[in-house]
Amino acid sequence: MSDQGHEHHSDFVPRRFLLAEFSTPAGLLAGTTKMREGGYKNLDMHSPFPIHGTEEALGLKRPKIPLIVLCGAIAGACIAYSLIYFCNVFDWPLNIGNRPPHGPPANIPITFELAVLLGGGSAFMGFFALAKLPQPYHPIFESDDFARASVDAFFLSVELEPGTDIDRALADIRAAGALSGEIVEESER
Amino acid sequence: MPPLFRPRHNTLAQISLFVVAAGAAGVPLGLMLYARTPYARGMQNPIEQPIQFDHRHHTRDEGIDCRYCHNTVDRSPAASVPQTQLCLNCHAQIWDKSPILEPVRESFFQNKPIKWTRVYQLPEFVYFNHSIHVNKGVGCVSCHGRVDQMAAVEKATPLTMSWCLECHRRPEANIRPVEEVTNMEWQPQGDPEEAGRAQAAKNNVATRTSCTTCHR
Amino acid sequence: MSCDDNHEARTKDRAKRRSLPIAGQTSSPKYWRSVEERDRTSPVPGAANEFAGGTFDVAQYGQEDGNGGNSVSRRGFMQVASLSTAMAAVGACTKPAHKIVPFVRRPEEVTPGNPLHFATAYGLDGYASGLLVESHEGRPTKIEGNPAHPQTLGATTSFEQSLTLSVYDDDRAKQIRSGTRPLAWRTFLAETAARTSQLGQNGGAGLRFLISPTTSPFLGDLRKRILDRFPSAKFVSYSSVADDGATDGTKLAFGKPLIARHKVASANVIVSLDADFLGEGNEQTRLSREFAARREPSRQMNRLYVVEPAMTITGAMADHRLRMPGGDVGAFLASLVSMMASRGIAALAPLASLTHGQRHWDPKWLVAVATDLERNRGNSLVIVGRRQPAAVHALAAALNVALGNLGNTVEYATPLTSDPTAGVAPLGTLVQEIAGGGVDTLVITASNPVYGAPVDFKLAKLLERVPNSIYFGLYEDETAAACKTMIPAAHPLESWGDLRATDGTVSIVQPLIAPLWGGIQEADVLAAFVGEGDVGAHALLKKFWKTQGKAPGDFDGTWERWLADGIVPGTAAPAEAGLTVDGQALAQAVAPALGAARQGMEIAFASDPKMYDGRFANSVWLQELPHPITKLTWDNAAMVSEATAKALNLEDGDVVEISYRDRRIDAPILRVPGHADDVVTLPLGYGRTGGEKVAAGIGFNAGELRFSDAPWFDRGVRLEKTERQIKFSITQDHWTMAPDGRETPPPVVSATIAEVLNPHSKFHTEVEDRRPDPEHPQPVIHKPVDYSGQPYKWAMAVDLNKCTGCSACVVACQSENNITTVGKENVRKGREMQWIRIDRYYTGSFEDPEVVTQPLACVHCETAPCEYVCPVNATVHSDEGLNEMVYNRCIGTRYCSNNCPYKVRRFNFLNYINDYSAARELGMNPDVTVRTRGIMEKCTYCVQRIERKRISTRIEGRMIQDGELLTACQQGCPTGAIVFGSLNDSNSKVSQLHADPRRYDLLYEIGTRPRTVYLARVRNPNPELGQPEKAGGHE
Amino acid sequence: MAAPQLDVRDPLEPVALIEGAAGHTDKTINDSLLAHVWRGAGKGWWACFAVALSLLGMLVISISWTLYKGIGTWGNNIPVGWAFGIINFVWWIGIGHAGTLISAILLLFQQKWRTSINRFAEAMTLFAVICALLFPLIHTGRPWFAAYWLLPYPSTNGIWPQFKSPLTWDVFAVSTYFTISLLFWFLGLVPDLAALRDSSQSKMKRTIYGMLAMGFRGSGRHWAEYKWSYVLLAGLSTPLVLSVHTIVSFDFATSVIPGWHTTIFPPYFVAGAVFSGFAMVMTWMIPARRFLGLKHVVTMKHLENMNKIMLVTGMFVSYGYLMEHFIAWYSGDPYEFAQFFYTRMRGPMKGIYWTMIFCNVIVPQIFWSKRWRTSIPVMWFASILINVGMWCERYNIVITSLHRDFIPSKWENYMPTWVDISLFAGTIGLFSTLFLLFLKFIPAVAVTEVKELRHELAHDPTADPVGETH
Repeated sequence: MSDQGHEHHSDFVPRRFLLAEFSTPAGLLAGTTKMREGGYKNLDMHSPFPIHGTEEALGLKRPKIPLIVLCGAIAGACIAYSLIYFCNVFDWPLNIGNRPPHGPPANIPITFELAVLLGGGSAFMGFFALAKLPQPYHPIFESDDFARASVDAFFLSVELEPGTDIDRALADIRAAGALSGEIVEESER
Repeated sequence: MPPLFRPRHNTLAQISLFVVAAGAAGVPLGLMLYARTPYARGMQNPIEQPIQFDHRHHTRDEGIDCRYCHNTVDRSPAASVPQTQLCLNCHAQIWDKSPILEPVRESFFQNKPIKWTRVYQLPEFVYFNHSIHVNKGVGCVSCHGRVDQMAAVEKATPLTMSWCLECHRRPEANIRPVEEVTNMEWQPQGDPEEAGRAQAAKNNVATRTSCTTCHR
Repeated sequence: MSCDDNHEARTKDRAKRRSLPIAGQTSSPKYWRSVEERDRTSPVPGAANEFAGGTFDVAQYGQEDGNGGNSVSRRGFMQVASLSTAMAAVGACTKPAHKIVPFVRRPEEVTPGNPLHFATAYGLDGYASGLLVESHEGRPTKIEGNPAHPQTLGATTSFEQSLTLSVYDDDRAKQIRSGTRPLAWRTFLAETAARTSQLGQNGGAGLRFLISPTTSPFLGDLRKRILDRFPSAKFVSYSSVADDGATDGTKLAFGKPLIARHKVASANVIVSLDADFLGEGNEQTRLSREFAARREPSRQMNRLYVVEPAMTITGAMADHRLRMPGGDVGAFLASLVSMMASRGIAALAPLASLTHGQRHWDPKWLVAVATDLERNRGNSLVIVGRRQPAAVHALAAALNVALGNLGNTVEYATPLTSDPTAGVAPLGTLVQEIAGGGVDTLVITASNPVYGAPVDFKLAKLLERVPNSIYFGLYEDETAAACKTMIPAAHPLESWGDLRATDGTVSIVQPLIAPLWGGIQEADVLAAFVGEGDVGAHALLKKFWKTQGKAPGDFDGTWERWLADGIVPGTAAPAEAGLTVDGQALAQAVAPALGAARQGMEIAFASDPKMYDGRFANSVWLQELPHPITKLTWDNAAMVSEATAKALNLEDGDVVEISYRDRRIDAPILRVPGHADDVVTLPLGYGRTGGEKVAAGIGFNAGELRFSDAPWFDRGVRLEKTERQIKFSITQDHWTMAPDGRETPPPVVSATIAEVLNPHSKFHTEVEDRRPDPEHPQPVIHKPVDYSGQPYKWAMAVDLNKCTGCSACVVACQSENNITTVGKENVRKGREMQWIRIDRYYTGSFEDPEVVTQPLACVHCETAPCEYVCPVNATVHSDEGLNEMVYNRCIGTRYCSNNCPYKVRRFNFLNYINDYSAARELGMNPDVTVRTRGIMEKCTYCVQRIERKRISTRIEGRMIQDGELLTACQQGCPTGAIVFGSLNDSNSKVSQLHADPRRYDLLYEIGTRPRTVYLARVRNPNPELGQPEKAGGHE
Repeated sequence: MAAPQLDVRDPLEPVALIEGAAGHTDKTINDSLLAHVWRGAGKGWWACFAVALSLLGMLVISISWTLYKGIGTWGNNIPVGWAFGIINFVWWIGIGHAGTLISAILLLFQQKWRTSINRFAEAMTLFAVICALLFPLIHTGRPWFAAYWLLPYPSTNGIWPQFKSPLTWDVFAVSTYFTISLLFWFLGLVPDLAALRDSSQSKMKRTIYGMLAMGFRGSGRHWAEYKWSYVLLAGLSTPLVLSVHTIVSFDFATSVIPGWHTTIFPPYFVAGAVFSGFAMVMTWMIPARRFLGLKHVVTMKHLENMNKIMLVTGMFVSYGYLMEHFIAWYSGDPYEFAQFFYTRMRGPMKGIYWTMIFCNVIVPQIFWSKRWRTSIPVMWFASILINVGMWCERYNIVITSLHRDFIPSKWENYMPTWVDISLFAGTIGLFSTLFLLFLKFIPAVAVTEVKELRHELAHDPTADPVGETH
């Protein structure tokens, strides 16, 4: 993916992005696919809402979130049950109104709750971790138009490897159906 | 129009996230650790008394048994600080002019008790009973430390409930022959585990962890 | 003003005191557990008193006598001495200047942390109750009965239990004063000396003493010496609830004033005529024990008939109860007597004609009683209450004699009080003397006569005519206000003296603590008049007994044994022998007294089971104690029957104007089941206007309507409904076991003796369904924990057949366990704190109900519902099956209480102990944590006693024997209805009771497996009278 | 469970979930839905806010007084150990449930009509749970300990919480519920915060919203993970919401008290919760859509659907009542029988009982009629009545059951004090305050989701509804 933004090398080489607006989600999808087939790497789409077919257009792998959540939930359940067991059975079993120290039915609620808590927590954390957010600064914010990306505009961004032919890239993106195209450059600080 | 945030803000954001997370985890942890420090438990802190009474001198040098002064320790919940008269049993003859002992004489003749400072303070809802412990062979040293080496007595043990429970769950470690309870140097013969268990059986030790054993 | 307000008042003037800490969150104890701690806590006035007290007084009185304070006044000495006394108890060091001798049968060294027990005695109306007082480091903390004492037999009344509260009462009078001028004791002595020498010139003609009736030989001797010095001086005894009727009655019957000594133990049939012999009087504790002993369900079970106007404790125990106005009781007895006469009892023949006109009671009843008495000649007993006039007592005496009960169930003996009578008559003469201006110096040691005396005596006004009126009392009460000079009395637990039990046995009264507020002892006051005021009661007392020849040889040794035992052997007084009744004379004497009663509604006065005659009015324990019958707290009420209330269209709490003769007072109405119609009963002892902060403004003063010619009852009272309404603080709003008509199992099982003795009766199936059955155990999910491996398996059994509901256990528990009081408002809200709740249920008709009382505290369920709902393990089970409540762990969710089917848990909704005076804290039991706000509490089976005993026995290397460990309620109970012990000991009393055929478990059906079980109530009705009909309950 | 029933019809029906969709563009939707955030607070808002704040003041005062004096300042006693505190707790938690139900369960069932109300409902959940959370703590006798003794931390006294107690379960359930709802809500909010950031005018607003938006840039790679984590959170919230009120109901169901000790509580509590929750949404939504100009996205269709849900859940609740009474009779347990047929129906608190029956059993029946189901005033008053009824239900369960249980000698009546009442009023104040702030600073409707919905609704996905903007 496309951001080492916060790594500062002594000799700073700004990252450059090709940013192009498309008129419709459909157009954006088509354009993206075209560019990707045209051999461009590090593409990304920007839209005010999720668009069907994004994954295919960008050629993404299966999302990792579900697995993370599963692990979180299982961890939660295990922690809860073993905690209860440790406290009321192992460390200090007490005679609570003639009930046995280890009463599985009584442990269900908390086990379940903690599974949900850690599962949900990891779903949330997981997303921000994978998206590397919070990231208040990103080079494409340098573009003034980009503000509309969260309102009603559909952008395609391509991180250009050093030494890419800018004009050709611009030409390609117009060919891919973009309304406009511009180059944005990362600033040092 | 330049973007709202600059690259440095990314670092800032991440650092602040880390700080919050660390704080959330660290503060409770820190408190739990603090609660277990000798400082929080008021240990290792010699207490100054109205009279410079030196346990080293009386017990080690003179070899006076603890129970000569703390004479109710084996028949009452309270070990009891000796009454002034007891001091004068000896100090009517020895050091009877010593200025250090002036407060003792004053206390005796004016019938005013000497106000000693507490060293071992249990909360009022804890009902510790010296007599049963002494009679079952728990040595003074087990809770009070080497008083015979303290110029001014200090708290030697944390007195937390979990500390009490340790012994109430595994008493063998602290059981000795009843006649040795006041002996500061006593060590079990042979394997302490074995010896302890045997001794506990011999003293008919039956520790309890029911709440009302201590809380009423 | 409710007691809450008082509390505020009190907290204000104690602003400087540190506010009490949250239990468990402080390192500063509110009580001493040892000398060290005590030293740390003394800025506490009590402690200060004991330490600084002496020297302080020396200084003060030094000024007084101008000797610059180097001369130690007697009082100063007293307190210096008391200091060393306290030190003695504390440090086990110096010999106490005043000897305090440990009880012989409790050989315990004087040891800090270990309580001591001292024998002493207390006399409510002059006759001794032998007590054992538990003392922690010199502070009396708990009252028990002295088992060796013939009157208490080890039990107590709620009055006696409350002594450990009153001794620390901050409201007590603290300063000798003449008008507003503070006096030093020796100044008072000087002035008295001067005055007495004047008085001496005319033989003390103007010198009068108004004292409480007392049996004290020592005070009697002082009195003699005073009279020797002042031949024309006079002593008058007065008590507003005196037994004059009885003594006058015996005078009528036998020609000389005598007192009856009852022995219900040997009575098969008891006819109680307006006599609450289980609830009041000098014999109540012993009679309760004897009576209960005969309630064991067997053919020997006794039968109790009660005839009374208002429901009393005794009435509640009755097998048959007949309600009638107090004024008609005499007529009833007369009819009974004549019926007996008609059945050929020769001795009664002369009285046959007495039979009385009106007969509004069921004739069957009379016949039944007569037959029963006849059947049980020699083993029957007729008891008449103190409220009845002489004539009735005389007839009863005649009847007892005629039935041959004399010597078996009752005997008569010379009164032991220095004056045979202490009622209206003697006071009347004194009043006339005062009115005549003949009294110069009046010394009042009687308890608050200005409040208690009949209104027509106008005592308060009269006292203005006495140039030198001296009141000796515990409080700045009504009488103190009316007298010139006030001398703060030392509390019974602060005094030396002696008293005699009803059988004459002498007990030495010894102080448990030096007077906290510098009170003076009665002996010292009297001694002042023979110029020995500064000798000291202790010295005088010993001197007196030295001369009594009871201790040949080593007097000091014997003296100490007396103190230790609590009784002086060989002092019992024999009963009168060969008593006969002259029927003719008697008939003439009593006939007029039994003349037709006047018409109109009856006004009746009754001594209160909580306030007595008002002298306990400042005890928060007793104020908040639910009335044994009405369950009313913090109030008294004009009690009427349902019918009467209906007729006057009155509801509970309606304030009525009661007008009688020329006087009227306002009082709230309370309907009481079983109350006689056309009678309004007014309990005495309330509406106090003295300086006592707690008592102030509680209830109304019935004494306002009490005239010298009708001290107990009279006809012709009128009730006018007013607009006002008051809300009572009643702890039990409902009367029956199914107030709304639901069909749930009754909490109390009761049956007749016939049903119990018949193994096939439905009674047996009923109780069997309500207790574990080894053959068919209750279905359980979890295997019951096995406690048989434990050294003990604590359990309790309560015999409902013995419980009279007297409530001594409630106060005993309160005293033992530092249970707080909450005040009127909070009781009304339902937040009372007493761990023991004595549930009172009525069955049968409202007019003639049967009453059952059921003491209910935590029953220590084995499958305790309270435990599994506590989120923090604050209430759990002990290894021996106690349901433990860990105060310091409790966060106060109150879930445990919600889930307690018995509702026996109590919660500190507010920080009630904030309001404690510093002194009251001295009376706390140091073995029990003082609970602060937000903590749940409940009966612990007196676990502090269990653990003490366990430790001492384990040190001795033995097991706790059955019966050597008593819970506070068990020890206080006069009837022995409560039994506690270990079920692992199959021979223990409690094990046997758990196996008793009458045993049943409360709420057995919900499977809580309680450790406290109940034994069904049994009645012994007369078959000839049949069963009172079981009508539906009343709400 | 409620959702499946309503799943049956709606998708088949032509739905006007956005009125005049054709006339709208992403831009207009964006602006119209954010408008109320930019618009300065009007008089109406300030008026409401003032009222809310004063109620909040009462809350602060009564809580301080309670902490200073103790629980004795409440009307509680023995036997009524729990009263207003727990009633309010259960009531608020119940109200919270509608939010989760709408946002999570309807999402899983692909109920498109949810989009316009879910943000609103989720906010309500959060604030309701905050109000609820107050009570378990302050109703304890010693809150300063309750605050941490309930947690399993290694203390120096070596003692742990008691995990068999439903109260301990509550601690975990309610805190989990709050946390998850908060995360779920915030996650849904992030794209809108980005939109706010990008359409705000002042630097300060941009900075604040920018920080909250965390630099979200609508990246396709992000959306890919985002959708999953959002759906999974929804998937977890669904059983969570059911479990929470189940566990709350265990506080009563696991006890021995007649009227508490019953197995029907979990389902009937959950149904009741949704019932009251939707009523509360309704009570707030009706004025909100009017005064915030949301009528075009919160249409009659939405309101009608919610009324249907109230009808269904109302029937659930009524069934619950029916079963309670039937079992009380059928089980032959005399205490149970007495509880329902004497104490509740005829006891001193029968007024509350019959109010409950009226509001919860009779009132919802009006929604059988299409006319009333679609009449704004009718449904608004009905929703308020239902809120009242559900509060009365909890009064019946908590207080009426306690005040007369097994042994008649310790029956007591209950009388609330001013503290009790101002605590309840105060939480309403707290709720309103938070809600008004929410309406002021955060889009009341999930803008992003509405935009997405608009595109999905466009019949031909290839067509270009916004073409003419260029």
